[in-house]
Amino acid sequence: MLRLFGRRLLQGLFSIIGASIIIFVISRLSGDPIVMMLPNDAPLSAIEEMRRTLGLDRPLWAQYLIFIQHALVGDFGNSYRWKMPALQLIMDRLPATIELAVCGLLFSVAVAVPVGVMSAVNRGGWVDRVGRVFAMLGQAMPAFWVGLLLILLFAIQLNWLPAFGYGSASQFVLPAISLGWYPVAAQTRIVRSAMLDVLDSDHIRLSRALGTPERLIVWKYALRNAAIPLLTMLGVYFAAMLGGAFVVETIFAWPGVGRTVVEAVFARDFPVVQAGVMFTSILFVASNLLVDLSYGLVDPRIRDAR
Amino acid sequence: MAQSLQRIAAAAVFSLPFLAHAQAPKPATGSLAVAFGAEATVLDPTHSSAGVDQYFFGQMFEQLVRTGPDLKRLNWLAETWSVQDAGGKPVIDIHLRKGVKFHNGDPLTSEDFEYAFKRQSDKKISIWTHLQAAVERFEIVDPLHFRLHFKEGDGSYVASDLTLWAMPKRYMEKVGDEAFERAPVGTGPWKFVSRSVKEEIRFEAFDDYWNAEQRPHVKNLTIKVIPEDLTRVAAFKTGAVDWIDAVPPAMTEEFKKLPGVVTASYVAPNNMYITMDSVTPESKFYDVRVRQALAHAINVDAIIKGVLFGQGQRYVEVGIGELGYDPDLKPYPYDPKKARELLKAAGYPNGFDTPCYNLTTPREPYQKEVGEAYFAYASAVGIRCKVVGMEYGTWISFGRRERQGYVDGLYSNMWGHGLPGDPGTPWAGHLHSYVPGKGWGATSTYSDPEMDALVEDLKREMDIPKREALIKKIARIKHERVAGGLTTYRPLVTFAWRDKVTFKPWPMAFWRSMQEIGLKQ
Amino acid sequence: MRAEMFRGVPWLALLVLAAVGICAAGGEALLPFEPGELDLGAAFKPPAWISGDWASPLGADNLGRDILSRIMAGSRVSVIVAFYAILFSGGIGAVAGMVAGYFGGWVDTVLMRLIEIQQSVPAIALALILAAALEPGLPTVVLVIVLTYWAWYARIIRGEIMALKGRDYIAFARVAGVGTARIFLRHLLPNIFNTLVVLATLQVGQVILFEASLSFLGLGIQQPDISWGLMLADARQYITNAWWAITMPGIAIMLTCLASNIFGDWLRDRLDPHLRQL
Amino acid sequence: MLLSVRNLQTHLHLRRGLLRAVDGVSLEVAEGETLGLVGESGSGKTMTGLSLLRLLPKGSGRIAGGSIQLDGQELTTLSEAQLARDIRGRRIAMIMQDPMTSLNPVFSIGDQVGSPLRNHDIARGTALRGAVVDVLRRVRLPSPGERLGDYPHQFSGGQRQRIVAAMAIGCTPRLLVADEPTTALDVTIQVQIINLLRTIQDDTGAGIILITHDLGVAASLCRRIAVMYAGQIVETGPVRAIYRSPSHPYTQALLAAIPRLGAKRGRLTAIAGQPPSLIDPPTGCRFAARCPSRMAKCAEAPPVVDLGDGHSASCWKLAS
Repeated sequence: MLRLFGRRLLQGLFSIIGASIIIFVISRLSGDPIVMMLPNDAPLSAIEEMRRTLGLDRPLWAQYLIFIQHALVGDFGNSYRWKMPALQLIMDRLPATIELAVCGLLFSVAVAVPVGVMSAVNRGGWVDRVGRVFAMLGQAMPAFWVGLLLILLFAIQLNWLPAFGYGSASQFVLPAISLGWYPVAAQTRIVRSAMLDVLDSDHIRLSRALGTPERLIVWKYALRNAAIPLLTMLGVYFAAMLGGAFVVETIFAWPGVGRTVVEAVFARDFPVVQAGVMFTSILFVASNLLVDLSYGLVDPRIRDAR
Repeated sequence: MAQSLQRIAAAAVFSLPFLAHAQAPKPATGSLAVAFGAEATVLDPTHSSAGVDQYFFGQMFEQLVRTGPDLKRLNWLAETWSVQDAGGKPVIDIHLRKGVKFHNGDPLTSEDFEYAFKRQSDKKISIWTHLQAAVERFEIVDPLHFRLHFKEGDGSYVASDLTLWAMPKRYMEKVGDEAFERAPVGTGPWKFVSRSVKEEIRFEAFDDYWNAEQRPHVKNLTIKVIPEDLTRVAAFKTGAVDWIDAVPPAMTEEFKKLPGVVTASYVAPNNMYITMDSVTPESKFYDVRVRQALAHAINVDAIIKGVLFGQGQRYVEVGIGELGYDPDLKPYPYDPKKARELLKAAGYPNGFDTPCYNLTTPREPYQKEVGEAYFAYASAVGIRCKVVGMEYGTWISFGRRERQGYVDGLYSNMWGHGLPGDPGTPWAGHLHSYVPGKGWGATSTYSDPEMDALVEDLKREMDIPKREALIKKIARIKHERVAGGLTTYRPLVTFAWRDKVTFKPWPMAFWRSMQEIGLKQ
Repeated sequence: MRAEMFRGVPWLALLVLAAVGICAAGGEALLPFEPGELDLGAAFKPPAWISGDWASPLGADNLGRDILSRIMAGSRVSVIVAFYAILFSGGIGAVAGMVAGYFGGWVDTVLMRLIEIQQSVPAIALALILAAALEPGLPTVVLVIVLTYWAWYARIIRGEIMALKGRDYIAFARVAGVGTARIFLRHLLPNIFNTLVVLATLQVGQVILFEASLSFLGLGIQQPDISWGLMLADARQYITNAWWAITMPGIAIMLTCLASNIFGDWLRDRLDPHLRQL
Repeated sequence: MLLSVRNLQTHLHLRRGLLRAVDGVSLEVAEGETLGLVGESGSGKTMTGLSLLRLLPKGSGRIAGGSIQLDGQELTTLSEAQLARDIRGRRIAMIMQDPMTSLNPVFSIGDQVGSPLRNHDIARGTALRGAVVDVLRRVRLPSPGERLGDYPHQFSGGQRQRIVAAMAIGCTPRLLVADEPTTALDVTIQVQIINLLRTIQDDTGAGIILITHDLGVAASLCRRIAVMYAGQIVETGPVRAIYRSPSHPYTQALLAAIPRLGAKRGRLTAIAGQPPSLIDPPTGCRFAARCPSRMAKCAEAPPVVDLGDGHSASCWKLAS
């Protein structure tokens, strides 16, 4: 387990370094990075200073080393617009984004697991049918559109739920649905097919033969097995949630990284864009690592592997 | 509405000097939440890089003079001020108001303004140092009296409310710039409490505020930041906030009908115009007749009504209320026939194709759609537009001469300013010829020595009535030659609040100043 | 046999996809109105069944432009984006996956690392940074999707190839001295073709949604190009005035995505059942 | 009689048609007795075992006729809930073929062995642990107390089959249905498991139905054997009788296929031909197509011929 963890950690580090190269290369794509990194009305002094700190007179690999050297100590430069370190700006906003992504993921899992299980147990039943339509719709609608329609219905028309804000539980509802609806279909499919496999397995047949109540068979003995394939994909879905958060945050006035970075793109506030993208990548890698580790919780075979 | 505002403002002008300590104001109570569609980035006015920054710092910081709700200039932190002549060079002589305190209790003195002046002249701190370039020397006469010595005349200094912000020197030197950004201290009616970027800023009414008459009547104010229109509207309708800015134009009619809701619309000081290259001889728009044809081709009134839901105000060169506004200057009438004739006279009987660049990032409501409408009208008379969309980042480079040469075709543009406004500075940027490195014509598409001379005169002129006359003169010539672009409209911004709220819009922060807001008793 | 092959074909889904295809291919000729044509007098004309007329069955937007015409014109952008994005991401992914799976060793290691790196940069973040570096627009949208999805293809194709490689006839072909190129073209490609078709079909919906998201953020398709995502993004300003302006393109997106997903699911069950976890 | 099955009919409703998996099976098991149910795969022996507990494929499987009586109680008319509560795991328990897949990989063996005890209210709460340890001790699992928290993958194949056995005997069932309990195991382990089943029977006095394709295994454990072919029992009788004088041609063929000591193990498919489809079975003797001593009469259903001493077979050859 420890060795596995070590290997994964190393792989993760490797990925992050790779990501930093991608980010760096793209940021140099358009020729003079100064044009891109500073707003048009930037004072001359700022341009000169940036030229110096970026080492633009040196070869590309040396520039990358400078970039990574700064990045390692958390120095992505100061946000031109916000007059504060880009890193701080991003870190302050990271928790809100993570919370939103987690809530979105929770919503999707909370829908996908029961629907997947029920549709595997009673194929063609009403839960199966309604659940599948619900899941397919989520996969066919842009998250921001869903968000707007939800606000129109639940905030403006019915006044049941708040349309914006960050803090109380009710404020999470609409953003979490907008964000978490999309992966429901895929997750349902995973749970459903895993459940079908498991329900057809010898140990479930044995459980049944020994008189275990159906309720326990489905929701305890089968589900824990069927959860493993879903769990292995959660890292990917969490990443998708982070991506989706960039869009949903704008709609719901969510104080997260996504909105900050999107606005920074338009304002050509490149330190913020770099730091934001870098941290999303790190978060992504970290979440995958966490998921890898969590298999062990559900699957004892992994716990003892190697 | 306008009448009542005027009356109140007039009263304020006369009564202010006596009111400062006349009576102890009742401490405000209660809480109020409002929502803005856009967010300021920095809280220190010296760091400001965009007008939107005023939304927050404009509630906490104050200037020497200020524009009142009726768009008349009021002496604010300056009890009196005057432009004097000292051996051929102008001097602005300022007496500070007595008894003004910063939020931390420090009294306001001349040193604070000297400190502000130094920071506003420091290239490392401010991007607006050119505004101080004409000031030669800051002279402190006594703690409440100082003088600004100018190298040469600088009309924009006067036009932009004497530019200086009252900054607490002692406090700032103690805590440093970074800490100040996180806990700013000014003289304004609102005291900073806390801020969460992309979420909200919290203020508390400043009990020791010097102006007992015009001040908030609620203790706590929270400004939420909700950029998405529908979400902001939902926040208001669900009662999460009691005041919102920028009601979407498409919803203003609906809002006016809502029971228990008050709305008010004001001109946003952003002047929309269409630019075209009139410098390069090869440009189709080098010929004044083609520019006039364009002016006749576009039905701005129909666009305001149809696209903007009436939430726009047509203007010709100088907007209503702005210095030098000339009611006699009329826009080119919508006349497609005349437009075609002018094109024919210019040698384009069959019209011509041209690229037309449209800003797709909505800096103002429905700007993209307005652009599409402009270009559709132009195409109809023969100025056949091949529309190219541009997001903000591309667009802003587009207008900068030092980054990009003259661009063929049409593109939509705008200039913003404080209220009531003075066209001197914008004209120096887009009407005067481009002079590399001198600051003239940074976004210019026009070149004319006669116009250059007039704009330079205006730049130096500090006497208000003389400025006004000069502006009117330039505006007429500019209009006739369709020089420096075709002016079209200024957007209206609509505010809505529940009738339990009392709110009088002050033009600071583009009418979002919370100078006089409160809850009905 | 024929009947067996077509059993359970989701005809409705195919019909929707065909309609989208025809709108995209038919171009200007099919459009009732010129999609950019302004008619301020007809602004917010409601759909025919409410109080509009059958000239503009789905109503008009804020500038009086016919929504049906714009949806039809927008289908072209959706199809073009989907076509190029799928062509390149599928092509690159398939080649990379085949090469890695077939040769194994360091080639495979390098590719797997590349895939991991690729997948550690979320698509939207990549889009943001590319939009900051390049100009947003159709080519950038395609580029972002290709950069994001090639790894998806590569990973799956690689697995398929590794399984295939163990089969006798491939091993035999190698021993018999059949050239590598020939093995790729004659033996490997036909075997992964089904998988490629399934992946490509399932990608259509994702591409359309991604384009919509980018356009919403202002980083996607730029005016005067018309895309469904852009229509949604624009129409949200009038959501309370003219619900149809935002609903109609949304429904177009929804139907197309549903159709391609349903069709993709069907294809998968038919052609490549072991891909069901996708 | 502990178990008495009369004319059992089990049908599977498949898309291709109605499959008569068990077609008129009758058998009896006495207390403490072991019955071997022998046949090749597809003969319906496993389906017979599953029919006893009505564990038929959901939706398609159905008991269409006959009766199953346990201690005189009719099982075919019981509700699903009654079956689960009183019969499955309580009075009839099952041991499945593959110990590697019969245990749930993600639950500890303590949980799994305890599950039938909990569900049938044999032991709960704090007593449960003691009961589980006790059962595991009875199946001779080494140091059971320390291994309750371990997971199936931490045990060897033989140990897992012991654990499966422990799950089955926890509630001291009256009847054990052991479906190929040794097939997946090594020879030495097979012997251990066979010995274990014997011990269990001695301890509890339970009846056992041993389902196997391996006549050798059946011979070593059973007193009586029933041979199944194509959904029907073709011959039944005491082990000795069947081995000494197999009467049905199919049984004879089976015995001929048993490998001699030292020879390579062969499967029962050594008999030429395929068993008939059970969707549309032949009307007469079902073995006829493959039978070396086929005659014209075989086109009609053969009679059950009593050969004395509880030995009987269905074959026209014997009737004449």
